[in-house]
Amino acid sequence: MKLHEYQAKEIFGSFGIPIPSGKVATSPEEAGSIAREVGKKVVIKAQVHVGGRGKAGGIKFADTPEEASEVASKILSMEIKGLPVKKVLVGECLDVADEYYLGVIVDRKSKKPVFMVSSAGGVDIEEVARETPEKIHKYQVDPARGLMPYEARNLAFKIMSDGKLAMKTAKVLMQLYDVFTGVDASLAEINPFVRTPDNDMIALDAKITIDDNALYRRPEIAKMRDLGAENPYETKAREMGLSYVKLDGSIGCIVNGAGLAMGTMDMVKLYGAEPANFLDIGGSSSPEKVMTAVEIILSDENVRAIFFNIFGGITRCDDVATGIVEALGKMDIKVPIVVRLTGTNEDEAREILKKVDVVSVNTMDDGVKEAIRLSKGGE
Amino acid sequence: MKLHEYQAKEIFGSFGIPIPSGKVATSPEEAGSIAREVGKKVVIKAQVHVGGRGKAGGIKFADTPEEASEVASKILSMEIKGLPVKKVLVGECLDVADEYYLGVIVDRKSKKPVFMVSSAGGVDIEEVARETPEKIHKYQVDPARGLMPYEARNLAFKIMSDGKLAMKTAKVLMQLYDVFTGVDASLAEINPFVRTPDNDMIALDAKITIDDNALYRRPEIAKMRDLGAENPYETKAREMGLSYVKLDGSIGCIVNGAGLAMGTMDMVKLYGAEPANFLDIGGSSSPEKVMTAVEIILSDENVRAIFFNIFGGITRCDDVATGIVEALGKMDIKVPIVVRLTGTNEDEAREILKKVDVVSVNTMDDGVKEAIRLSKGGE
Amino acid sequence: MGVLVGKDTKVVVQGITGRDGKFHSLQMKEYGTDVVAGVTPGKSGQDVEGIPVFDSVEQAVAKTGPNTSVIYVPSFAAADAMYEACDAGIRLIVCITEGVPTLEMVSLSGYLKERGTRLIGPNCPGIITPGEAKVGIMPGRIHKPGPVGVVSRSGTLTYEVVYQLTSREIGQSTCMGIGGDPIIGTNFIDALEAFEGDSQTEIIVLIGEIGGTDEEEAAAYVTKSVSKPVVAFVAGRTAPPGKPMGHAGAIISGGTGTAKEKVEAFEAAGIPVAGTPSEIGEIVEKTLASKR
Amino acid sequence: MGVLVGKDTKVVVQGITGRDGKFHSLQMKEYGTDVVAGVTPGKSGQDVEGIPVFDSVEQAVAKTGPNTSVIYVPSFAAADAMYEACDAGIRLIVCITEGVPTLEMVSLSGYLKERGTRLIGPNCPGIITPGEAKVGIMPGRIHKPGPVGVVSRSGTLTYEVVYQLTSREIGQSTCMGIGGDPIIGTNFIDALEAFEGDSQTEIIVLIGEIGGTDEEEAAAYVTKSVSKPVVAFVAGRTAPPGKPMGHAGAIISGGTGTAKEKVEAFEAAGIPVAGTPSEIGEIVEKTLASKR
Repeated sequence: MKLHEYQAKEIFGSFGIPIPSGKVATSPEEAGSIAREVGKKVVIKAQVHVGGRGKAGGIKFADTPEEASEVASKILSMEIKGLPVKKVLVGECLDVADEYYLGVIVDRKSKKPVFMVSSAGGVDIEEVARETPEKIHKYQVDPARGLMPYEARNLAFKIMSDGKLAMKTAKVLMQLYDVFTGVDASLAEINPFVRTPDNDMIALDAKITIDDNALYRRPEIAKMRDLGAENPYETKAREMGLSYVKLDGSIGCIVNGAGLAMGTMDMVKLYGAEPANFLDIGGSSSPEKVMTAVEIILSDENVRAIFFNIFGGITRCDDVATGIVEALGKMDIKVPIVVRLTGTNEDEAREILKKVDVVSVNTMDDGVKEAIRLSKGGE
Repeated sequence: MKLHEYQAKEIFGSFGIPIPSGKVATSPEEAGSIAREVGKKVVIKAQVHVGGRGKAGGIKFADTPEEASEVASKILSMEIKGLPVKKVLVGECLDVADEYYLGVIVDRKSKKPVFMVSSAGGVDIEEVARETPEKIHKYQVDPARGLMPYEARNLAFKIMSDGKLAMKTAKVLMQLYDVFTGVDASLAEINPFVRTPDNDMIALDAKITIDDNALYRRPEIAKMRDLGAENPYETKAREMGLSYVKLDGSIGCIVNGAGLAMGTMDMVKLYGAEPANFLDIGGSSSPEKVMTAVEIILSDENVRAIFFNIFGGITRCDDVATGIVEALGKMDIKVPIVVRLTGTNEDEAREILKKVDVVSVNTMDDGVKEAIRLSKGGE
Repeated sequence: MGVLVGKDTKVVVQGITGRDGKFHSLQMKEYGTDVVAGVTPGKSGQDVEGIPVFDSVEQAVAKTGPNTSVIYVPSFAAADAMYEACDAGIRLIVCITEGVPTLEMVSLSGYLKERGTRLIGPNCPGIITPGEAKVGIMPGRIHKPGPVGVVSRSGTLTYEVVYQLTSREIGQSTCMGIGGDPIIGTNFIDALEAFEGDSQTEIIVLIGEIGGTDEEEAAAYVTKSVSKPVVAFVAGRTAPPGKPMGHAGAIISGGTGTAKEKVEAFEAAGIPVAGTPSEIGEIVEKTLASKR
Repeated sequence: MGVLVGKDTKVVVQGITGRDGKFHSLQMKEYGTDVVAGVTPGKSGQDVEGIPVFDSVEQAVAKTGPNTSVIYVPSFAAADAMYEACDAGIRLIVCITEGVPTLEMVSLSGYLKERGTRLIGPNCPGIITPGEAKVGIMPGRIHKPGPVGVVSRSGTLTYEVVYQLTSREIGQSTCMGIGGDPIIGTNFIDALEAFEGDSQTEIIVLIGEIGGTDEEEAAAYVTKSVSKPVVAFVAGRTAPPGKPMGHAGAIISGGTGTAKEKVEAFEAAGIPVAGTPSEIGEIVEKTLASKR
């Protein structure tokens, strides 16, 4: 789960990391009054879960509270990469002398938390990694011990030589690691981490991604999920224990298992159409889950056909068939349905499906081809 | 630093360990009103830092608030092993079906936290250890990992067979370990940990000793020190960075270094007298520290002579000599002073001491003998 | 023969009295796996259709001598269960449970490694050596003994591939689901190493997906250290960046972890990459035929 | 020769720019110890009367090759300094700092042990091989090279004993203060083992005090594994129970850790126990004379 900048900064602040003063606003008036509180030039930043908001015009400055209101009004009416801006962060505008990058991630390869620090902050760190990798210093943390102060100091000295600044930076690195483990992050990043002309070291931006698996033990973080920023059907799917990602194609796919779901999407593409979604109904799929899955798929107006691809292991094919029958009974479904059911209780499932108007196929390949054919009117 | 039962129970409660309801009282009236709040039979327990308070009459029961007041009044006027009782814990009186022992200490030998659990609770655990050691189960904790739930369960199963009770006990063991590391304890103990007839598992008593070295990072615990329960001169010594323990003899000893201080005390005893105290003035001893040390020693009316035994390493003998001269100048000292100064700047020290009326000796043996002789009037 | 599990495997089931644990214990037993014990704290003395239940793995080991553990406990208890198995001397742990917090896996991984304990998973279907032992949740009947070693990050996609292999009368030495989480105990390289050393395995099928760089590292490892033919598949060519595809580990982030990169890495290592799951069967059949 | 430190010792001083660190660095150097570097983070480039200062032990090791660290940093920073020295490859650490939280020592002890790093202290005067190297805060001039190995839990009491030995013209091979805390890196047994293996050491003086059971274990170890004569002293015969005597570790609790128990253990092991510090000199002198 990604957090917004303002949420990440709240967390940073609560762990002692220096952040600019400021608050989040949902209206121009609120933005103006926050600017008044700040009492100096402010920066107004769109709070959306996409990169490149600066280039898209989502970050602007304002000298007065009135200007802050105006600017906020403009940003709050924007869409950035398809996402409407519903919140802006209004914060004190700082003079910047130097920009650094500080980040910590879970590294899949070493299976450890890995710090990355760079004196090339303020720009896309992946670009730095590609073009001037020597400017990024990586450091693996022993998770049993955590980051030791001496390790934080040594890291800081890699990107700056002034002793006092390095000590301040080392302290922030310790705090950043505390954030990382304290909220179960998979990424915690400060970019840029800036030095002001007064030699204060401040987190000018903040990014935290939370490990979804750990949300159950971080209820205060789980509450931060911005339901307004996601597709409502993705929310509904999550609540039902389904995993759903909307895409732009026309073939709705309902599959059990993430790998098979991706494999099905890929096959749709390979056979010349586009998948409308990723949808994994998971292992123990009750008829209710299947109902919800159909409902979610049908919410997408682009869908021209639905393909069920089920390999019954734990999932019982007859449960899925029952769900399909119920869905057809209760909903007014206008698109053709192609069903491939293999595995546990597949014979019972076939019997159940005889009652309704769906196309049964034996293989995944046949199913995809048939769904595409029917989506085009059946020629 | 030892905590009182009521303080340890507050900490236990804040970590989720079930404790009986109750509060601490400093007056009979307060005790009565707590008993009224509790609303049933109460137990009233003296809060003093000594063992065996039960046998000494420091634990009594009361059926009514009025009786609670009366009983509290009696206990609050007691002295237990020389310590006046200034506080009582008034707590709900529980029916007890079984008594267990749960404790965790820092084990010097394995250099690890070690749990000890026993089904023989409610009695002196050291007695159990001596007489029926097979009833105590010990378990070393890997400090890098902490106590795992499965380890807590296995420990609980060692002392009880009922699954549900063992699960409850395992949870308390986890919480007890959290207390232990969370307050930097060197000992955290529940004795007895009781089962009620309703199968609740409750910490009926609570004992926590804090690692003094860690108090700097546990300010909320450091505040719990009961200054009223210790000798005011021990408090003063601690505040000045001296280490002082009052004893019952007549020879005051002022020494640098704990080992040498003990060695000096032992020698006093060996030569037929009794030391009045342990007093370590530490390494870098300023004249002010020496002044304070003399003042503390003189507060003890039993002192008949003072012996300074200083081996100057870091400690400079001339600093100590200056302190002695200042003390003699400012205080009306009626007891003889014997001084042995060896090591760093001993010649300068000897020169300084020529001005005042003290007996200088060359060895520790001579000094002790001379101090004893003078303490008896010099025959 | 196969790898890691076989006729000598003796299984203890952690979480045996739960719904999934019970169902799959019986399924494993029915398949012929030697399920010697189950563990559910507080329920010792019971049995699950003849399988004795203990309070702890330590007890189960002392009384029944298992060498392998399979874990079906809830996610909050999974790390503890793995530590428990490891500390009781179990040297192969298969963790079916999904949703284990990543930082718990981070701490656990180093611990298990230091003690020489192999973990498969978490969030995986388990491992099966057809005809010998099944330790996990895969449908046993779609498997058949044979020469193909299968290793995969996903569950049902593996079933699909195995099903197609078996339909073509091509059996498997061992099929291993290594799990879809970012931090897993056994990765592709570990599996490749095991299959390379297994005399029954003649060809290896590697089923990857988007996210991370495990496939790229596997490709490099094959070039260097694997003499047997390898066939690959990568799921997620159509996945959008920034969205986890069901698995926490299946996510394209920061422009890396794409299917394209992985396919290119395999091709650069001379490993044929199937376009669809059904194509895997074809390639394996041809490769085996050309070898014989 | 002596043990642990000697002519080959190259010292890095952690906390060299502090008051104590600076003073004792110069004292060590004056004694003839090869102090090659100091560390104070943020102060690299400076020097302390010719001793170069670095930001980290890692840097100091790379530039000056020390093999021993001595630590004078404040108590809150001491554990970190020890981890730093260990991780930088230092295999002998002498921690003078007192007041290190016990649970930090608990975690650290296992870490150092796994990595084969020996720690002396914390809360100790350090170690000296007279005439060769002094790593710590003891007054150098009271020592003299010779045949007696001295190991002690306390500082000034050791000086007293050494002073008396030297006054009798009896020199020391190495004198080691192991510290007065409950958890220490090197205990009596470790020291006895080192002295037993040292050709210069002919007799060992062991200075114990109340608290814990280190003396009892040392006595048992002497019976089993030490061929050289040992003389013991135990401070604290008059100490009351329940009160730490200056050292956190010097406390009689739960009826154990008393001087009486320790003296009895030594006597049972045939180890003479001196009644006063001055008696130690006498016993050592007689024992050496009878050997020659």
